[in-house]
Amino acid sequence: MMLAFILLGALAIVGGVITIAAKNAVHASLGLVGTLLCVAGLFATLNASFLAATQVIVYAGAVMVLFLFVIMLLNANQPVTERDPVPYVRELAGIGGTLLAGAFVVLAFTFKDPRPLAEGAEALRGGSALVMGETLLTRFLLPFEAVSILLLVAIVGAVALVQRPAAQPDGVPDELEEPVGAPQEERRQVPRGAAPALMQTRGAQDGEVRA
Amino acid sequence: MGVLEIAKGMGVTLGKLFQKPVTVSYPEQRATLQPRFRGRHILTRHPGTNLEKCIGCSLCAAACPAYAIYVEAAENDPAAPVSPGERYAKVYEINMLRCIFCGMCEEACPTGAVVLGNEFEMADYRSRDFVYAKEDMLVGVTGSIPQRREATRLGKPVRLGFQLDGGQPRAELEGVKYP
Amino acid sequence: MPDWLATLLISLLKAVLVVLGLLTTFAYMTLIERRLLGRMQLRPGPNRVGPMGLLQPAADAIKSIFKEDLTVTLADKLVYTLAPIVAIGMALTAFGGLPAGPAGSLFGENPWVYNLDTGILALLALTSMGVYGIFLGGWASGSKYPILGGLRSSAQMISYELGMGLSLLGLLMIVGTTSFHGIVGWQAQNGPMILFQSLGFVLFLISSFAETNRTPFDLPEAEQEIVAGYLTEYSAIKWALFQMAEYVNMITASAVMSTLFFGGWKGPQFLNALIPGISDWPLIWLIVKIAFFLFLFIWVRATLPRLRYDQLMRFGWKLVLPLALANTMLTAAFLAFRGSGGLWFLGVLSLAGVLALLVLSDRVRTLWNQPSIRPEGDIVRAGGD
Amino acid sequence: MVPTTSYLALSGILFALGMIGVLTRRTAIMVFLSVELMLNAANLALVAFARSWGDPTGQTAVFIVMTLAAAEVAIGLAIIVAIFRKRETTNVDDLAALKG
Repeated sequence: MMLAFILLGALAIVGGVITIAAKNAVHASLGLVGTLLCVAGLFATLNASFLAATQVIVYAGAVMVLFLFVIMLLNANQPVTERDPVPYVRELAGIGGTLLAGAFVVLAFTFKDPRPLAEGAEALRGGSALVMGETLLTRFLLPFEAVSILLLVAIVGAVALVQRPAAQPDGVPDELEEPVGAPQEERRQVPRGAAPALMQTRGAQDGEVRA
Repeated sequence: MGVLEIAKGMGVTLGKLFQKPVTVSYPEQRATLQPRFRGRHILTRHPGTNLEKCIGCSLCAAACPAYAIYVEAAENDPAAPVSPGERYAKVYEINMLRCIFCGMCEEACPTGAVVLGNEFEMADYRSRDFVYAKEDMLVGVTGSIPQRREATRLGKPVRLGFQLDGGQPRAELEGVKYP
Repeated sequence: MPDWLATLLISLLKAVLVVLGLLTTFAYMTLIERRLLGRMQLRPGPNRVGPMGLLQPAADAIKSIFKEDLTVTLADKLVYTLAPIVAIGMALTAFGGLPAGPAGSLFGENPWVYNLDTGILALLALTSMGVYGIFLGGWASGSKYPILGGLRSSAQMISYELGMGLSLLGLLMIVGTTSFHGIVGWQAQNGPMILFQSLGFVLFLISSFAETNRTPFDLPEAEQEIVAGYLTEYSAIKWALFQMAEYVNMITASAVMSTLFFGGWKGPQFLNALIPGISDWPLIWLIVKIAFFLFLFIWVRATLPRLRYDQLMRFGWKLVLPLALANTMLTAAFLAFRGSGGLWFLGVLSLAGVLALLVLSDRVRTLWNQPSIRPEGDIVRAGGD
Repeated sequence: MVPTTSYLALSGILFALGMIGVLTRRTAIMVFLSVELMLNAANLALVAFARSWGDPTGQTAVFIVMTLAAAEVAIGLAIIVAIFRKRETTNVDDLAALKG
């Protein structure tokens, strides 16, 4: 048990570091996938087998695939290289993060289990779908329904957001109309975050990674 | 019903599973060639006199879109003529690697001397072995260069890997017999 | 030898045996598939290597191992190597949880590698991880056609995973457990699940064709459109690993269908009258059922043409997903209001649903056959569906 | 049995990592990824508490968080795609049009 925790925990942290440090967005996403899988494993060690499976199916299997899909679709996998407008943001974030982590660890060690762990684990009955369902449909019925409505709204919203604009009634093509808040000059600049063409800049970016 | 059509299609494929295949295991069994098939050229002879029909006019070489034919003509010896005309083909070569088997030579030939036959098994190792000379193409020569070489090595008659649909070669292939 | 070590060793041995079995099946599946396809197309099929072509898989294996392993210059080396390993690893792991016989029936050991209470959920989780192999392989190849294949496959997998999971919900509600043993045990008592969940089975069958990238849903490797999709830049052993993953996924899908809907490792009970205990023999019944579904996969491949990509998406979202939801609702409503009635009425309802679908298939087809009408002058932009 | 405190400490470290990511990453997608990391850290803590108290409430909360995350990702990525179509960038520094 302890061995599994140390292994999974270390891998999770490594994955997290890759997520925030990798230059290539796809590598970062893969790091996060690793972290998610390790967290799923940790769930399994915490008597939450249903959650472990759901974590893999929903997070690693669907959410992260969606992320990667968008990254590949927009070809947004190369990092922004120009100077950051906020000075010393990396250093400040690093210090802040370390302080936060330290604070959390100190806080964590002040926690005392209210009852013996074995007893608590016993009460969870393995965290199977049955246990989850009982709680979800009795004490948490209202949040459950709210979440279902939220999901519906999310689906409708996502469809509405990415729908292509309908033809303009005056016959002016969309291309000629000025986008709100984006002057023409700015649009003509070389895009900074991502390349417009699907595969245009792969070569340059790969060279960067190797160098 | 859309699904009915799918079911019908599935039924067809399942039925074909239990049918005899229409193709054959070629080198062991003989492939059946259709009458329209065009393979290696054959230089025919006049049936009565046994003289070569080719008179060395080079019209086939001129008509050849792939420049695969080379003809060198010579005067006939009146005492022992090779062909009935004044001249005959002293050298008649076709490079089978260039030939596209289009049949233009057959159409251009004024005497019907060069005809596309049915043999197709000409695969060989060296490119120079693909240049077929007169003695490789005259009526009566069975098999391609590699096939005849193999037959001599084994001491067996040449075995052709095909049979004709209907059994008989076309009429213009005078005197050609496939075993 | 301590007890836990013996258990571990036996589990390892079983895992190795399962892997060997799966890989052998894969090797001969390629031969059987080519032979059957050949016969269905009225030709004999591969018969050169060995008697009746039986050594063809060995020849293929030797060739793919000793071929030069090319790596494209633009490829992302690490991910490019990792992708086929992920694909085959997930495919092989998924199979181990399926029981092939009653406990202790295989020389005193259990005929499964691992047994989880979350059985079917864990299997869905593992297969959903299998997408990464194809997807990352497509991206890491660093050229156009693979990335198109990768994008296609990820969109397709996500779309059909939904229908696949939802089509199982009715079954899980009836049985009340997610472990394979529970499901097989329930079916041994009440009859195979296909009797009560025929609609769910039809949807699951369709989704598993899509999930395993088989015709008519093999869009990620549609050679007429995108060369070979995600496989374009792969060669030698990596290519073979991807092929292996596809076939192992097929075998797993067949095994899951047999286990969930056709009684799993249990044979038909009436045969017990002939030979006592025959329906409890391990391995045999599962293998027979898997073989049937594998034949179905090949048969469909020989018959049906490929869908167009927009048709595929519409089919998944407008037909499979709503029907799976409807099946869930139907089962839930039935279970809630049935009182003391038997389950057979649910079976009749489900069958009626399937029949209605068949009869109305021409109407239903228009849902996904025709592209939705867009206003004129609409601009096609980068980043489509 | 691994003590709850270890899980909590791990969760804190992951959360801090996610926070560093949110602060330093400069494309919208990567910020999103880091937020996912933070959500997962919180989930881990919740599941650890659930075991500690022997109460499935914590696990149920995690389930709801997962659903929320899925909805959030669907909407967030749709927004990113929509923005990319208009502006051809996902760099958050450039997307300051709504700044006061």
